Amino acid sequence: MARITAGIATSHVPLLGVAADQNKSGDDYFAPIFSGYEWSRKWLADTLPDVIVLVYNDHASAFDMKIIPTFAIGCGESYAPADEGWGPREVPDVEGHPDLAWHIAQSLILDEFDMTIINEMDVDHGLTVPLTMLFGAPDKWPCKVIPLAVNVVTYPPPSGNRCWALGEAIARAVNSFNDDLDVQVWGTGGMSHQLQGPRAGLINREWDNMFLDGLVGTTDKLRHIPHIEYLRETGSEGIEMVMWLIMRGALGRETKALHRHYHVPCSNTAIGHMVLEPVDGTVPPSPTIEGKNAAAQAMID
Amino acid sequence: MARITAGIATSHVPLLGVAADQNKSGDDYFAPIFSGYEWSRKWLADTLPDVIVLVYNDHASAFDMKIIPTFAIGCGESYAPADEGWGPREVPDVEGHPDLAWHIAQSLILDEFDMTIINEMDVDHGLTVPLTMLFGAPDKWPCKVIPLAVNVVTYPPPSGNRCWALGEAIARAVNSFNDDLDVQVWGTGGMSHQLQGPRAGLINREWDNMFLDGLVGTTDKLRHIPHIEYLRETGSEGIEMVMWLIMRGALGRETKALHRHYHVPCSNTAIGHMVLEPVDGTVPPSPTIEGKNAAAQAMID
Amino acid sequence: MSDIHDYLAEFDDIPGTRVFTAARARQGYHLNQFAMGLMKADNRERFRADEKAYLDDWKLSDQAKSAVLARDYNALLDLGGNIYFLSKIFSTDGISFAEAVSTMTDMDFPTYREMMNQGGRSPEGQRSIKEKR
Amino acid sequence: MSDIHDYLAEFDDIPGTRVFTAARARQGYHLNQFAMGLMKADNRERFRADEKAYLDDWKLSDQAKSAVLARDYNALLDLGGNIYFLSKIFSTDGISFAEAVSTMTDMDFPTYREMMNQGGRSPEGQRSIKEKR
Ligand SMILES: [Fe+3]
Ligand SMILES: [Fe+3]
Repeated sequence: MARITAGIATSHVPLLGVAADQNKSGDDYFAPIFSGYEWSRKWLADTLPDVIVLVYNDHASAFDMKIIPTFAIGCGESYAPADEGWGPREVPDVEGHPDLAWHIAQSLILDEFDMTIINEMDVDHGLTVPLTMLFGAPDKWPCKVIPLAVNVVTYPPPSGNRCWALGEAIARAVNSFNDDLDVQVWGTGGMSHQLQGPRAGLINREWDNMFLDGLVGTTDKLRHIPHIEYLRETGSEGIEMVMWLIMRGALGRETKALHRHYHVPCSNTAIGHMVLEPVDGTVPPSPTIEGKNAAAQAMID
Repeated sequence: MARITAGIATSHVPLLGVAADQNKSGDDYFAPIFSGYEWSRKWLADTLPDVIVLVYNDHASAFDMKIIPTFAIGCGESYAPADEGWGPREVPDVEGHPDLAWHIAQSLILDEFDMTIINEMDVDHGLTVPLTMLFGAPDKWPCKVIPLAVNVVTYPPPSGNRCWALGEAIARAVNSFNDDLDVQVWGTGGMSHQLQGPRAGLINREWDNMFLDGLVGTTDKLRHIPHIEYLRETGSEGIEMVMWLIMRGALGRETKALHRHYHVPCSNTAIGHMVLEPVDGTVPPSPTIEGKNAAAQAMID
Repeated sequence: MSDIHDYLAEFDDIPGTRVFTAARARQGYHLNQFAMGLMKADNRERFRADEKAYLDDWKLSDQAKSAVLARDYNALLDLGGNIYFLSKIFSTDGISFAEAVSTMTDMDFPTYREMMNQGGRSPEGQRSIKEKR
Repeated sequence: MSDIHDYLAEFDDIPGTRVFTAARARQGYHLNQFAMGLMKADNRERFRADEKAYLDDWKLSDQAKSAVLARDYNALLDLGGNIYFLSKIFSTDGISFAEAVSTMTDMDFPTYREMMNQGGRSPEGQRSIKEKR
């Protein structure tokens, strides 16, 4: 059976991809950022999962204004890095895990999540920068990746509560997969940042750290934070943090923090990074009819 | 304020489009089908809504295997008839209602429906045949249409329960729209049909009529029918009937049937058609935090 | 187990029916994308002009190509084809949905049509293989 | 009323911020689609070669065209531009996200960069116009 072994949260600032690709990660500006990932890289070398469910948002790369899915799950074989306006990053293609991805997609729909299934798309910095931060620059990414793209660009994005519940449903799906796989869930984006208008550059160190605190232990208070609070407190792009709640939801009732890193600034953004382990990975059972088929059967018989 | 004034259910067999376009609706084969829509056409002339939320499924026309949205709502200005392999039908373009469509889309996401927003697409027989059946062949469709495309092709489609709940959320959204608009919700597809394999041609008159009965009154038993029952009882394409439950959910606690029509066959399919009126249009309040913002506010203050 | 596995397992119990599950969608991916291509008039022209050459432009197995050439729709379903995608082929051929569908049954088209006119195929005995109902 | 209207109304209370709502998405549809086009190397070439001519290929108002030519990002936001779409313009120009963003504030780039190095803009007084907090 598959199992969720850990969760990782990380910002996905495009400049970090540039810094890594141009070997600048040791520069004065970048060293304090990259050094906060050293522990995680070593830890990952020992606890490498088979598959990462990588929650990120597309930044007007795979999806334009013609189609805006709230939750899109990549069920394809592989994904090429997107050309975001300066040519694609020279990083390896991302290999998918269609078996697990389709299993999760199907399970989520039975659990009444209205998923969009994607079989072909390019992936942008939202997905490739986290891989770079945690794995460096290998010839081939060391594990398979299931992209889970969340709309956090056009309002409204999904609520924090919906994201947390999606995480719980992902955990149920992973737990019911028959192959023996270690699965990590990564939540990316954030922390404080505002990339637009006269208020650009807003950083809220205190709120960001309150959010990091809230990922640990048995509390689920973060799931109830309304969008307006992210906007007021953390800048217009801080809303990306709802994606971390999918990761947190997937870890179950109680978590432990293995590693924590916070740094300001990276370009316009506060960098946050955390490695979490489930202590009690229990998630609620599916409340739906189709999701627990035995009950559905009972209704027909 | 906008309001839901009625619901219409109808099959959307492509052959009916062909028959209408070739002026064969009076033929021996088609007359018994078309005559069942006469009452509705007259009734509609007197009760023409401003907007129809038209629930249908795309039959591999706008969406191919690259992207499969569970629930996609059209927020665009207009939609052209799709070329389904024999050239586009010569019917008018469908005019959208972007104001109401975006209002519904945004409201549904706050209500934790994971909608995909569509701004540009072609619409196939699933959407244009119902317009033909109810409006004939005007130079211009007499009202605006908001397409709501449901995946019922790749398994799993959304559950009946999820569809019903989506209808309720659509009703809440319509009720909170500030302009004075009459809105109908149409559920299309079905009834019994199987278009594939040695079991093709299956028709279950008894089950179909049980389903028609279940749309009327205060019962909500239809929402609990699992997919497997549609498949066993009504053929592999009978699953389209889950889309009728979106219409039914939108009509609220109690409905009255104004008109009912059932005929076998049309091509491979049983034709069902019903006109429903809300008697008690009450729907449950939104259970979400973002969907009832006052509560969300209270949490921050 | 009480989850997607059970949900999917039941589909195998329906006589003469291939439910279009993920497994089938994956198997038939390129076949369905090929069929979808026939929505464009240009592609229909090219397909009609030289079916074999047109098929060679798509990532299809020889088996799939032969089944398309033979219009063997049951074989195409077995290869992961979905009927709404495949319908672009019979639209291109200019035959009706009912005629195309009849080729998948054990009847010829007139017999199938007559069955439909008489009320269609009865669900009796067609619901479940295991339960013989 | 306790619904989408309230939800959206609060966004107007945030100082110096345009939240990318449906209203903005609709207003800026073609502007954002134009910017998205710059993800293709060919289009970037054509845009660089003759910006005006390239802009004429898109359904843009004269106002939007002028704002693109002037790289007036606040004006582009007011016209419904979204920053992730607009970022394809500054990628094409080869300027950094931070520099482009600084042009929307009342600071020049070195001052903005220095503010970021000192911990960024404080949220104090930036949360709510009405509540002055
Ligand atoms: Fe981002
Ligand atoms: Fe249909």
